[in-house]
Amino acid sequence: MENVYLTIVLAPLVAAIVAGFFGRQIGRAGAHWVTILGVAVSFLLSLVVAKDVFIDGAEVFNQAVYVWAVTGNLSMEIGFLIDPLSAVMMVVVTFVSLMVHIYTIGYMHDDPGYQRFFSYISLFTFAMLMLVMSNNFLQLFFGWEAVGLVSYLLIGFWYRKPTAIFANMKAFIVNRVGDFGFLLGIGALLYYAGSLDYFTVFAQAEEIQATSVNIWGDAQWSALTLACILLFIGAMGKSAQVPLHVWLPDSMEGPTPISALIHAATMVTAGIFMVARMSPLFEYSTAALSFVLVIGATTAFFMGLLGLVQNDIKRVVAYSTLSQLGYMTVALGVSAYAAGMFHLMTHAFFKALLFLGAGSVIIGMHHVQDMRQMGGLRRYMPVTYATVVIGTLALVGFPGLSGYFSKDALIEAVHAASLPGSTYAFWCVLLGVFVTALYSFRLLFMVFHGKERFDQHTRSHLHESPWVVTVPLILLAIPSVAIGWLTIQPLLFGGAFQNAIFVLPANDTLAVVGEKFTSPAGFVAHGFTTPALYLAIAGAVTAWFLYLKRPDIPARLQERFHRVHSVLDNKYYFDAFNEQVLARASRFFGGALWRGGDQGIIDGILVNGSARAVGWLSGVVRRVQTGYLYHYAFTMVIGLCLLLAWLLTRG
Amino acid sequence: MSVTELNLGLALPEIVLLCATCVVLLVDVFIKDHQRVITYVLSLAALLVTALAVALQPLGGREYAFFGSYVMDPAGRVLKLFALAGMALVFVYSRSYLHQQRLLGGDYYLLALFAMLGILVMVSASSLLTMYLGLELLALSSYALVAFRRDSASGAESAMKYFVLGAIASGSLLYGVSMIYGATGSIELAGIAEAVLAGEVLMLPMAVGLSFLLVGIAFKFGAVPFHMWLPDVYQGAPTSVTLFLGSVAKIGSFALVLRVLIEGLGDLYESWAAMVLILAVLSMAIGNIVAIAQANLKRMLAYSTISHVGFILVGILAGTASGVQGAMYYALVYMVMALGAFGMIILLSREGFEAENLDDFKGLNARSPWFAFIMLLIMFSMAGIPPFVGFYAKVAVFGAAIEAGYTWLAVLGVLFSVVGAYYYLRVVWYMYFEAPTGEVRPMPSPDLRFIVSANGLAVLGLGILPGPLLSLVANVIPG
Amino acid sequence: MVPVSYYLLLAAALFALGVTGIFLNRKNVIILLMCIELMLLAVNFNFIAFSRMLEDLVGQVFVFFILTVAAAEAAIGLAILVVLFRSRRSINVDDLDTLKG
Amino acid sequence: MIGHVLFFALAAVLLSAAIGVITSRNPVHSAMFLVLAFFISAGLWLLLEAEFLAIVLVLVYVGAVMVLFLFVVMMLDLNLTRLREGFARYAPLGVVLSLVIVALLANVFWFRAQDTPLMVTPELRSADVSNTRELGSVLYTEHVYAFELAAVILLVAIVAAITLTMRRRPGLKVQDVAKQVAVRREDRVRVVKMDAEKE
Repeated sequence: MENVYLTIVLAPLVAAIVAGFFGRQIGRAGAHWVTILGVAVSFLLSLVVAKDVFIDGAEVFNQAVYVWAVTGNLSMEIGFLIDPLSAVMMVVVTFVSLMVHIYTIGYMHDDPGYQRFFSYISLFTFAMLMLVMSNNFLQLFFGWEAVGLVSYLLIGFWYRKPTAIFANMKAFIVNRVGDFGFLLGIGALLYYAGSLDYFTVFAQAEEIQATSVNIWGDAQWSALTLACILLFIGAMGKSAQVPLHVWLPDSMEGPTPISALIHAATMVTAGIFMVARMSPLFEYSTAALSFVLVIGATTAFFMGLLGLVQNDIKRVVAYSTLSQLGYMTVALGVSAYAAGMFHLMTHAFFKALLFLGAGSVIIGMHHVQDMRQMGGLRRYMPVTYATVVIGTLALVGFPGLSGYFSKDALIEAVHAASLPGSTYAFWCVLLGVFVTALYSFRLLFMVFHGKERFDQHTRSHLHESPWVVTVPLILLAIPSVAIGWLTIQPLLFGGAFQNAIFVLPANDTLAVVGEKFTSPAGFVAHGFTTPALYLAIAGAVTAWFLYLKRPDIPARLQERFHRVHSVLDNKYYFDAFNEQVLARASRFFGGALWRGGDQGIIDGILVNGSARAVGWLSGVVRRVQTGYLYHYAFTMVIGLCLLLAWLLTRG
Repeated sequence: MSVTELNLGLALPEIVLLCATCVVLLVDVFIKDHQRVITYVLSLAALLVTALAVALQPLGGREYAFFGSYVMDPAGRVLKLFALAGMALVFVYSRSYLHQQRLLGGDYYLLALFAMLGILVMVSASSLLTMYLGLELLALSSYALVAFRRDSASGAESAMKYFVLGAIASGSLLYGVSMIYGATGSIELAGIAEAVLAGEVLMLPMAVGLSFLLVGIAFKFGAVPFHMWLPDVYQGAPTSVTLFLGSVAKIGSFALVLRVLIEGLGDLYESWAAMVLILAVLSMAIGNIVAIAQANLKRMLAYSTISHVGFILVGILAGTASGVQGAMYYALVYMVMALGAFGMIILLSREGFEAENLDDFKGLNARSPWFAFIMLLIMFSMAGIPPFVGFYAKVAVFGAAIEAGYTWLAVLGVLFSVVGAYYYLRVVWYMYFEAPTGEVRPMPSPDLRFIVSANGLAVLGLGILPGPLLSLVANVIPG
Repeated sequence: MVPVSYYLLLAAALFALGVTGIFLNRKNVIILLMCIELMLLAVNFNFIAFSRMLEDLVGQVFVFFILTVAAAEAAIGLAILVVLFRSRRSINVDDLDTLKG
Repeated sequence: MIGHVLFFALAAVLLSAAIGVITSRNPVHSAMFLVLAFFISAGLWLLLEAEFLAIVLVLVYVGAVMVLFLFVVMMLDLNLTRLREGFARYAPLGVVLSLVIVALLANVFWFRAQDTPLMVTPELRSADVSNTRELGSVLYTEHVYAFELAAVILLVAIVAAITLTMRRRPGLKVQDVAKQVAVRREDRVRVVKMDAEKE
């Protein structure tokens, strides 16, 4: 099997290299054929692997395929760990990636950077596969950074568009903050466990738990808690959890296929995957789990609220993604890792579907993204409409569709949990259901129903998107409908993940849920007795009332509750805080102390507040370098004096 | 005493290089400006022959020559080979630049060969006297090289600064050496180490000596607060000279630290570690922070050098074998990266125009995607992003620091490398996301094109396969 | 005869005077070079005194080489000074500030 | 006793000369003070029985290096008034730093050195020991490597000095001795035949 695994990883890489370096020679068609072929090969082989793992019950494969470097007793290697967890991720990643590849043919049809784009997304697929198939922290970090890099390149794909540049800089900087934590977490584990290999580290989890570290003052922390929280900070960056979420909505400046592939289905779930993978560590740290839970719950509810006031179609879906990522994180927090992964999988399908559907609308509307200029599109784009309806129903948890199973199981699990913060989390996810339904149907109604709010010129060009766009939509709609019904039993209650995910018996919330579980149909029936379903219906009805029946009400509400609205419209002032407080404070000092320096360059480049502070510092410190020889000499002499005095007075 | 006692064969590389340099000197006197290519070829040949002399020496442990003032060991051999190869690259990079800038004399090659000899001497020095002489040979040649463009006011200015500060540093270094001599009774590194081990040392004069010595070492290395000369000199010197100072010359500085601090005074670790710590932290901080505000690429790279010096010092500071290995690995890797970075400036320079400002890199991707890509590789590597070789260098030194109990220092180092990533990525940004200022496509000569590409790919290749170089370094620095 | 430390103190004073000179003469590069010569002279005193103390000739040999190198250094320094003067018509340190920041 | 007197006398002159070097506003005066300092140092080195170095100091330093300094000072057309400005601005800082250095070193060499070999007064050596012979016997044997390196450094100094200062200005009038020697009468003298003028 080793060769199969290698092929899965390398096929997209080869395709990316061919399309990237020889794009001019092979032409546009050549570029999409070679990359689609590469990803298709990966997808088919991933299916083979999944069959092997789930149906034939193959042993867990955990082996280094290449030893990179050995320093001391630390070995750095490339290795694969193939177990149910990675098998699920491989199928999801390659499938969504394949769909996005096909879709891109239509979406990027007129773009001059066609080959480059295909090269990037194939490269991304490669990096993501490296990440999920890794059996050690080094390779994990590698994949982590590589997907970040490609994401950064792709957000700024239209590099002549200033907003895109701003967005990719923001994504880059915010992710650096997360990566810093992640790297420190890996460093801490390396320090305490002395190895980069997953299983070597996992085996020492309890020992590390017993070690305590002095952070500051007399506060004693468990080393494991510290490491887990640091790792999770990395996940917060990648998976866009509050407060490191600010980059994800802005990343919608990138082309839509990217939003579907990277910023909804795959890369942003890397954090979720990573925590699930690290379950043997997180399990031993209640504090870390609580931290995860609270962050996730906050993201799930409050980011959903933001989706209500957005008018850009992609941003609504983006905030929905944030909220759903919050749900997954909540599942991790209550030790229902399997539920988190399950939701990750279903979400990947229906959210990719929604994004690509939004993209299809954008193609039809000639790159207008404002929902206030849409309406009644269902007549013009029937296929898109039908598939988006499926996606929406799946998202809000319509009984029997994929999202229903994953979300309901998740909410039940939270209900069963007794961790500090779990009550808060339960209310967040429950109310979140209402919010989800509200913004989802708001989108559906504003775009596809009601009055047509676009002009005559647009109407004349409006038609259904080409088959390369609609076929992926249809192909994604199928799992959105069916995957939940088919897989809930084995994945959540059948123990398919038992080799990969470790849960302490005391924490096993899913087992509580599982006691009542009989069959998928029974689960659906049970759903009618829980509040979640009625909240979703209430949300849908509210949306219908507000946006179809009485479209004048939202505006009046907005006027009436303008404070609330402006809080939401400004995204809780996160961006404003970053820009106004951090940036302005340093700008104030900078203006006073360092006028006429390299402001042009610094302003143009360093957009983030903390960066501005560093920039300001830089400008001040460079002043020390006056250019006068004697000042240089003075510095040396003073340095000499200090060294001498210090060394002699020390004894 | 007979000639055989000198063990002359051991010093063959230095002897060969000196003879070859004299040949170049004599030939250069008799040729016309348009025949300077002869000097160039002869200089390359001199390096090649010297490298052969190094490579062909019998592999052995530590061997001494000239009554203990010259040492040859595996680490020295690796350093010499790298320095010679780096110098050859410097010559290839410089040829077209010198031609473009109408610097036609052969003096560049001559002085650089003398500097090279200084580096070899430093690498093989086993007494403070030979170390000092090698150092001065390198320094004096460097002063002259910085000033050698006679019509350039900034060149003369930077040479003057370099000279005056360098002379002060030499004075300080010598003061330290004199104290160490007085405290231990020996100027041979082995003798000093022996005296320290036996405890037959006057401790106070030794402390004074260490302070003064460290000032000198820190200056040559360019560590804060003895770094002030570095940005001015890098900016003011002709780019081909900056190329040399920024890359190959650092091997000499590293040899100075290795021989004096580690081999000679290793047992006084307790005394110098704290001072090196301060230098390391300050260098990482000042280097990375001030680099952000620079608009001139040479100057930015100068500050970047300072920060890399800080990282190298972190390895030295660890005091362990793996720390020294990490530092040496870093120094070698840094040389390769710096060659590439300054080489790109040379590559973009045209007749009467130095591409030394960041603005000159704007939109390079549109003008020349391949070279933009090479520059991207180098910048990513300098920023320490995996899988480039710079990443492993940082891992090596920080790993050693953590092992030695300096976890907070490693964290600080990572923090500063994050700060540093800004300005490296800014270059990438300029190349890929800014509109080009001019439509001029760089048209380098084929040899330059080849060398730049090879250099950039080496940064990637050494990163993808870091094993061989890491194990080479681990083998030559005994644990 | 006097103890060795007298010479060391004398040398320390000379070295300090050289340093002071750098602070005093911020303008004239030539005097700066002379201050450096003073510092080297102090070093030579140290070596010779220690050589005497240790009854060891190596210190004197070192001085011999310092004298040689210092002569070479002075030659190159003055050559750079001449180049500087030719391009700037000045050796005022205050004029050397085009490179900074 | 006589050693003490000589030492203190010479040291006092040496320090005064050094102060003269750094406080003179005319570079020529500074150079002359430096020459004095070197002479005095040579005397002190004689006290330390380093006769050879004392001679070399005078020959090399005073004879060559200082002459070079004076040569350059006088060759360059310096504007002395400007060079004297701002003399005292950093003087306090410099004095304080120097005092700190001296204090620290005095602490080491004096107050905390009382029982160390630093306070030992070296014995006078017998008159038939030749310092020059001793030095000569190690310089070309034990230290031959350093000696050769020093030679290379001098070579570099020559090359560098020539590189930096020699320039061929266009239109510069130069002598070519070979051409001057090889000149023929016909090149310089033209015999013109003309008729005698008549009045």
